[in-house]
Amino acid sequence: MSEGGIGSTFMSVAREKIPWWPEVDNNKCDGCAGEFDCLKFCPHKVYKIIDGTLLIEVENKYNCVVFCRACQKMCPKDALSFPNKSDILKIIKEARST
Amino acid sequence: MSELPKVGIISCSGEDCPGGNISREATLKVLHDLRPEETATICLPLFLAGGEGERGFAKRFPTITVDGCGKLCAAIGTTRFSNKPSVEINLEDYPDFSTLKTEEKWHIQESSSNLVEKLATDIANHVDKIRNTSE
Amino acid sequence: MSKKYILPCAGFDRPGGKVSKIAVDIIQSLDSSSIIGSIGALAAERPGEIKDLRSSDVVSIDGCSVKCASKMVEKHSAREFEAVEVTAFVDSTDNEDEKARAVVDMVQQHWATATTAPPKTIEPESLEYDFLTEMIDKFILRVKKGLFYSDNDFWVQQEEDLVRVGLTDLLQQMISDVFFVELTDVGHHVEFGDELGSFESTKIAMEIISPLSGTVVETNTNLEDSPELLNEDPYGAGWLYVMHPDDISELDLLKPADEYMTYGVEKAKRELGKKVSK
Amino acid sequence: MSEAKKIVIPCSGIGKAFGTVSREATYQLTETGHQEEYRTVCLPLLVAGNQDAIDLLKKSKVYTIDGCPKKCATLSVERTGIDVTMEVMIPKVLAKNTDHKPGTVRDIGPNGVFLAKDIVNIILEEGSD
Repeated sequence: MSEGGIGSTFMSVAREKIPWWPEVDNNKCDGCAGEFDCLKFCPHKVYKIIDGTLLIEVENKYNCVVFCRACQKMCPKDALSFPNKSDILKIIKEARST
Repeated sequence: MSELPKVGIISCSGEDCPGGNISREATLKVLHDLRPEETATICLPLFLAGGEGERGFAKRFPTITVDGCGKLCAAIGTTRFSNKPSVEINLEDYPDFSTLKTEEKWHIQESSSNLVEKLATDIANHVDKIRNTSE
Repeated sequence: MSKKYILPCAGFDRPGGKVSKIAVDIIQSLDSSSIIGSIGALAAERPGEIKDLRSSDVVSIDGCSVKCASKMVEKHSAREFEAVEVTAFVDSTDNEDEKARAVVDMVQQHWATATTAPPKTIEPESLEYDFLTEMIDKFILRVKKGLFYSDNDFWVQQEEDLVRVGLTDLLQQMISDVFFVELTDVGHHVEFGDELGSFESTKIAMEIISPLSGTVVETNTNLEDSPELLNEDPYGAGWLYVMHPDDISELDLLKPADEYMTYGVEKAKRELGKKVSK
Repeated sequence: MSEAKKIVIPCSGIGKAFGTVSREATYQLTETGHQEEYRTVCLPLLVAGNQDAIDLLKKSKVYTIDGCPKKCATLSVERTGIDVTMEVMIPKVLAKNTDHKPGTVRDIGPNGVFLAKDIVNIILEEGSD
């Protein structure tokens, strides 16, 4: 639930070193007809509306909670995707050992 | 973030009290709109039910109690379980309150919403005063 | 009468004084809201001390017949108070702890019968010593010692070959009241960071993020009917799963209690006490 | 004051939407059609130790509505030595109406009002015995 953000750490690794955040497929996203479910849902201000459109983009990618994919389930168009968790864990483990 | 102490606000919120709704509404206005960063929400019933956190907070931090009638439950309850409030407000001390019709007191209507505004402003001013003197 | 104030004998070098000391320690562990007075502070006439004394239901504990504690109370307060004398138990037992217990019983009996005394406020949690606690404003953050913690705010407890998994007190306080829990099935295998079911609270719907890789061997089915256990007892009855870990060395990726407390306090400062009103 | 023998006490917690829902349910019960039978007593009176309130509860059936497991309303009544006839725990009520998650403490919205109605029904059902 925490807003990590730039300067924070996750598992003792600088958040900026962990490439975990959602990717929006704008071919699928229709802004939930103006409802923007993901934007409303995420308490960490990860998303923003692309000005003048019904589309969503990721504004604060480092606010995204590593391993959290709750917004993905909210998306009626299945337009959100996340990296593979085990790849991320590998990156974290490597960063911890250096 | 300010290092000044947060001020706890404790509303009577009495369900069977003429001013319970006005005191609750004004308190919520201060907590959420007027001084969100400077205040802490304190639940009066939790004092009795064993809210260690609420009691501990009110022991260490300044508090303002807001009562809707002369029974002063918020002030008495806070003193009883925690500490003497820094400021005790009683809605009955407001001349505007006594001139309200019963129905306007019980449920917030246009006439009573002015009083909510006034009460909220007063609470917010007390918050500022307490924080300024505690520097 | 609002507060409980106990003034113990200060002669800690004497047997009666020692018993008073043990007794007040027990009393405070039973009820942390009770005030332990100081004869020294009263002698120095410290205003706060005198105010506490005068606004409380007072019990003095005298270690010997000189009755310093009682005399001190009499000097500074005009009101009635209860005096307990340790020497009164001198014949019943020689054991100091037993004497202290007897003193505690007397004090508690007084408070139970005092008609003006407030209701008892003992919480079972305050009797436990295996927690680290911090106060952030009005929030009391509790971290159980001996567990391992993920940055997603779940805990892992080693139980021989198996581990028990649950959510932390911090997460419980952040998400507020849980009303629905969906647990995954026994036999389900997950990697570190994978989803292990979900829950929904008045504030948010959330995945349970596994704090290690392994296979579920037991689920806490009580949560289906009583999701509130997650809020009431996150380190106890509100546990989520027992799992067979793939690789117990993954615990190295987690934080011990003290580190998690440091991390949790920072998080709590940002997250707790936010007022939700849209 | 009416001679109602059934008293509803909500927690009215000020930090959460459920507190306001408990309050709404109480007003629904005591102001719309059931006021002859049900009334409310300020929970804060019990916190303040008001003897009149305690005496009144002693003569009545007491229904409590709590918004969270801290059970302020129920515990506050029980600590005065009075038994609670029935306690309603709102998260439990929501668990069977999961689509009706209330709004916020200041505006519980239609879902909150719906939940309150369900709480009223639960109490009326018990109270009709």
